Amino acid sequence: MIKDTVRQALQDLFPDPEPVIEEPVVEAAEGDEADGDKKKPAKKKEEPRVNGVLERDHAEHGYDIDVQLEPGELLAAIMILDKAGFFIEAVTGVDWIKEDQLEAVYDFSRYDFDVCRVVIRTRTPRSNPIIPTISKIYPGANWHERETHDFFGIKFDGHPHLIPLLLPEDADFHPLLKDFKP
Amino acid sequence: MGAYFSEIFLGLKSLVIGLIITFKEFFKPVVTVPYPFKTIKMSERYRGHIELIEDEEGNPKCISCGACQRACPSGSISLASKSVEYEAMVKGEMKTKKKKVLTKYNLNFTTCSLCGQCVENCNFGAITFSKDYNLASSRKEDFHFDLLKRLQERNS
Amino acid sequence: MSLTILNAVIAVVAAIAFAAVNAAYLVWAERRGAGRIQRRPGPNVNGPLGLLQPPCDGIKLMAKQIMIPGGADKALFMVAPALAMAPAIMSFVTIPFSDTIVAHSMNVGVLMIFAFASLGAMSILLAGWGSRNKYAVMASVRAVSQNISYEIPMLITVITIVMMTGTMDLKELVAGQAGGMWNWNAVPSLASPLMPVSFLIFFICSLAETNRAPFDLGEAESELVAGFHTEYGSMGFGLFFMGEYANIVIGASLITILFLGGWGCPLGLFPGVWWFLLKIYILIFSFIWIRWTFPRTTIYGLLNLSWKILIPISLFNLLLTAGLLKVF
Amino acid sequence: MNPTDASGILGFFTADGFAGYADPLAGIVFLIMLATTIIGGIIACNSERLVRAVAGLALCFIGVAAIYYYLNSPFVAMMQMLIYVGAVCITIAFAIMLAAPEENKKKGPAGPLSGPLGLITAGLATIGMIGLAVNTKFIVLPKVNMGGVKLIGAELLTSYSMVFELVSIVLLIAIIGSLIIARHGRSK
Amino acid sequence: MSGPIHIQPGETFTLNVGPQHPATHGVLRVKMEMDGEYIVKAETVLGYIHRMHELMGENRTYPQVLPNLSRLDYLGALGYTHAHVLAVERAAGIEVPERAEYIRAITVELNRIASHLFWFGAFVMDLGGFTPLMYAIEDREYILDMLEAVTGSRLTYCYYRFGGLYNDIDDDFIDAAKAFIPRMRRQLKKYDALVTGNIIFEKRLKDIGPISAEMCRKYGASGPVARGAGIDFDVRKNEPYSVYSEFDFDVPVYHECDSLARYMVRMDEMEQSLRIIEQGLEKLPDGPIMPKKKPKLIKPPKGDYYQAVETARGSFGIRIVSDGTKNAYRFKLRSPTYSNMSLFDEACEGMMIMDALAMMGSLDLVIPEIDR
Amino acid sequence: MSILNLHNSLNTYLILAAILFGMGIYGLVTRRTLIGMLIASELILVGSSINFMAFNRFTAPDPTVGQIFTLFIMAIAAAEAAIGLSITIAVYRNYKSVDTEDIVDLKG
Repeated sequence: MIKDTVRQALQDLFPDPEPVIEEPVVEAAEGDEADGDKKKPAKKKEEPRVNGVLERDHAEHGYDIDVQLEPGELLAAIMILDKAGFFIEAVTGVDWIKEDQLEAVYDFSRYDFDVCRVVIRTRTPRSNPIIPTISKIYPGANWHERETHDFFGIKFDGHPHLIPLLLPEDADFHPLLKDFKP
Repeated sequence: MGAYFSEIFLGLKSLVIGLIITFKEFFKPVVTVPYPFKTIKMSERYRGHIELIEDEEGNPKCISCGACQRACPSGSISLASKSVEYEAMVKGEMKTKKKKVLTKYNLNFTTCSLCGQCVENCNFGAITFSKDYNLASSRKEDFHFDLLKRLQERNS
Repeated sequence: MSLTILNAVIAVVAAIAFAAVNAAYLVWAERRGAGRIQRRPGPNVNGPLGLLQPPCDGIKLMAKQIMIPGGADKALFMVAPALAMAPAIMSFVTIPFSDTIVAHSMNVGVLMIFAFASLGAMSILLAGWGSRNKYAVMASVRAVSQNISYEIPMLITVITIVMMTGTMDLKELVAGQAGGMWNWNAVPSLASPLMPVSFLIFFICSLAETNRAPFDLGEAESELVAGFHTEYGSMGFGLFFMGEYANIVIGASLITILFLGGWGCPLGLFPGVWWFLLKIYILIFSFIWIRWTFPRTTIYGLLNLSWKILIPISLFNLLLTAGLLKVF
Repeated sequence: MNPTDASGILGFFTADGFAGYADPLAGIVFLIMLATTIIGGIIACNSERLVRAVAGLALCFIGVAAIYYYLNSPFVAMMQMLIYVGAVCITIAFAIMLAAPEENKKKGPAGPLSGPLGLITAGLATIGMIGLAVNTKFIVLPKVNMGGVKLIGAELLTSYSMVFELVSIVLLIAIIGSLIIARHGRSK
Repeated sequence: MSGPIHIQPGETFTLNVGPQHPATHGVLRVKMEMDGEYIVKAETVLGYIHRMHELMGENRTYPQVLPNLSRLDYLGALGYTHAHVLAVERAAGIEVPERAEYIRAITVELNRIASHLFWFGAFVMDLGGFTPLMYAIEDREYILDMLEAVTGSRLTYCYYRFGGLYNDIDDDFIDAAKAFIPRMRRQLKKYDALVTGNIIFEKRLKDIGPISAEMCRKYGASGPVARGAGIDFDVRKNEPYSVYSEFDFDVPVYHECDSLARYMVRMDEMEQSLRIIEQGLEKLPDGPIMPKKKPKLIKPPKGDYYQAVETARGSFGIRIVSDGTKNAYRFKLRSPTYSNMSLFDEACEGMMIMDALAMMGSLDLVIPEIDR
Repeated sequence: MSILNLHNSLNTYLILAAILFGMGIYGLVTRRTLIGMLIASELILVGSSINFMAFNRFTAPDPTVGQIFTLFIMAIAAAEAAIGLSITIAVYRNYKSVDTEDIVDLKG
């Protein structure tokens, strides 16, 4: 199974050999509904996820392997996926404003019948978001990174042509940031 | 050399086949409908812009709960109401009750995306789709429909 | 003396009128024909069967403002449409519609038509260059290289015919084919068994020379917007348009004269101008039919067709005919 | 022109037009064509923009073709149109498009003979030749060109067959040579 | 006819194909550095109809986003709304009745045929043949009429709901669909004779616009573009969703990597879609079209959900990052044409402009979907 | 002689030929680009052709020799134009200019 080999290879990137246990999603969905907008002070403060490899249930989440790593390790992880014959689905970002972090999310999949969707996340501080570009390995990431730069302002270090793609040429705003005011 | 001539021959043949097909089509009847002169019947479920439904007395069924307004993705619906007091028989005695009466129901059709969420979210069956598709104007204001007025016009 | 002037005026006016009416109503016919092929009615609102559509279009074109793009070469921009229309009308002067209906018959009539056709290439080039538009320049270069490379097989085919009949006079060419369709040049004879192929080559070449689909690279609308007349509006465009349709009529007339016996009846009875008109309109219909059936060729596909297929075959036909003429 | 050629009910260039007496229409058209030729020539050698010069050249050639027609040589006239307008002018226009994008890059005299000096030189040459032409007595012979094409063909393939072949070879070499020169540098 | 050409500096010029150009199907702009008819370098400029659907997805509740998805791709709208409902159903854990799934599959496949038909016509029109477009539109009208009778709109459908459908199909629809299948097969034969067999058409596409499998992988191309490059990849088969595992259909794969291969893939796909519709109509179970128990407010639990579907243009994915509220925290749309188009810049280098535009047509672009 | 009868006089043609020839000379010395010179030389050729044709019409003992010579001139002119075009392009390739002043070094 490609899933296991890729997981193992990605696991090797982390010095800590023991796998991160998937933290169960806080079962607050039903409870919340009853209480409406009332805040629950009892809920423990959410910690950002620890870097590491997670195996996810495909039926529940739609992907199989979920990796979070430091921006510095990104290229190594992408190289592993490139060697394993993955194709790039998309690159996008998520603005975690509460944690003051921007997350870049890379989706990879395979043309094979051996389904394995890999999600790679990397986080960078909101004040100075810099992530190395992967467009040297996957030229298709060129547009995706430009789009992410448009929407989130994440700077992709080494990108050959980081100018607005979908937004106007002179756009200096990043609409998908949570503190964006049109 | 053989390939050269066979390519010419096969190419010509394929062209002739194409010509025969279009020639046959030449004598088939026209399938288009000359629109302004002839129109086709819209299907049963065609979703035009929304219309208010009236009750037996000719008043709008709408109780102005605002569910449609909240459900609308584009904020196209705006409604207003005033509460009136009326007397009704409840458990054998007359009581004054309050009820909301619709005073304004505007649809901004320029932003409406005809998704049907309003009709679906209406718990009282007070709005429906019209079969009106003949909408064209060069002015924006023509698409700010006052549905209450339309209802009254329909009734009169 | 004044009669000659009158005659000349009549001839020129008749040629212009014939060209203009044909151009206008061929547009209508093309749109109707395309409509039928595509299962739609085509223009049918103005007048019965939409017959008033061409005058309406003409009035609209004339009423429009003449726009000259900035940076364009004004003189060339204005001259080019006239240069496209004028030779087309001039060519009508020498075409014999019947034994007697001909403005000016001359002994090198075939050559004259080709000479004026070569002016058309010049007008396309000037229009493209004059309008200072990259699409127009590219299209004009394409159209001209196409015109030049299709003139060669066309002229070789004409030489074959001239060799067989021994004249370049259009009237004598027709007279040589009198007496029924078995005498036509398109029908293979002992001296020239490949004549149907020649006919096909000439037909293809006249499609290409008139810039008609599938050879309409000069105005390839999906690549070069509108080709060499991208920047033209109003009557400038109208003249190009009319020139194109006038060229179609000339091409059809030339095919009729060279291959289909001109004004002769297929059975050799009652020759007359009606046969000539019938033949050219059938040919024009096939032009329209072909246009609305096929996709466009590429520029290299087009040049390959000319240089690798049409020219060798027409040259072979020329040599074969020359040899067989010597034998028989 | 051969009188038998000029039939047809609308024939306006009657054979009389070339027979010697003044047909006003022929005269008027001749003057127009003369003007066309000269105006075309002036545009061709004076225009700043080379494309206009080529357009002027084409105009000039059309006029010259008409003049050949007046000289009872319709065949040569048509060849003039076909070759000069249809081929030479278009070739030159292509050369402009391919090689001279900046037309008005530099201004000023091109050489020692440019400007008024060039005008004087050319004017002197012209005046000299005109003088020569006007002052010479030419013996007009009765055997004149009647515009037949067959005669030209026969002569070309008999008396001048050697020249004909040589011209063919020159053309062939020109085509091959120009292909080689122009193709150099592009591998497609 | 593409190949290496030697360009001398200063001999190129810039050609602006678009934003208003007949071949760009809407509002796309390609800045081309040209050497005569050859393209030296191309740069695609996007965003002329960018509408920020992702931000709208964050600001609206899940049901309110429903109409947005059909605006992404006006030709194959149902496939996109299908992706959205599947994603939200996966996130919120909503069960879908089987009948609804079957109807979804049937309507999506009908919509796929409609989309391919329109592409077929527009593609041939890109190549200069106008008539096939009219024939294709005529056939497409049948599909649109059928879908209009069911969904209420002709182009931008808003038909699927979380957990089911807006309307049930009726017997008229089933009859019309059953009558449509043999008719469409006849028409496909006609198209083959009129267009596919045509020598001009073949010459224009054969060996034009090569896109190799490796290039597809590097750019993330999917759908017919990838299948034309010999990649056997179809989300319906590789990662079956909905009820596609119940159907017996083939994935057409061509190994020529050229524009003709991509054309053939789409033409064969129409045939396969007809097969799916046929089977779907046969197997169509009775039952409700909406689940009995459906949450009033859709609030998926916190987490990250991804759903990919095979639309007419390729693999379309939706990522929903939920924070447990009724709005999505992040709503990412992975559009297939965006990836397919991104390889155009590299692929068209050294091609002639007419070949490049033919190749652009073979990518099946729908610009609103690229710009989102 | 009437102005309308000019076309029957030999001198008209000779003067026209001289004018065209003079224009050609003028163009040749004033033009600074290769293409301009090519155009001017075509004018010179045409001027001489007119002379041949005029003499052929009015004075030649053989009614075809002038026409045939003109035809040869046309053929040569076509060849010249083709060669001129290719040389111009070759020069432009190497010098990025067709200005005669820029083309001064011998090595191509």
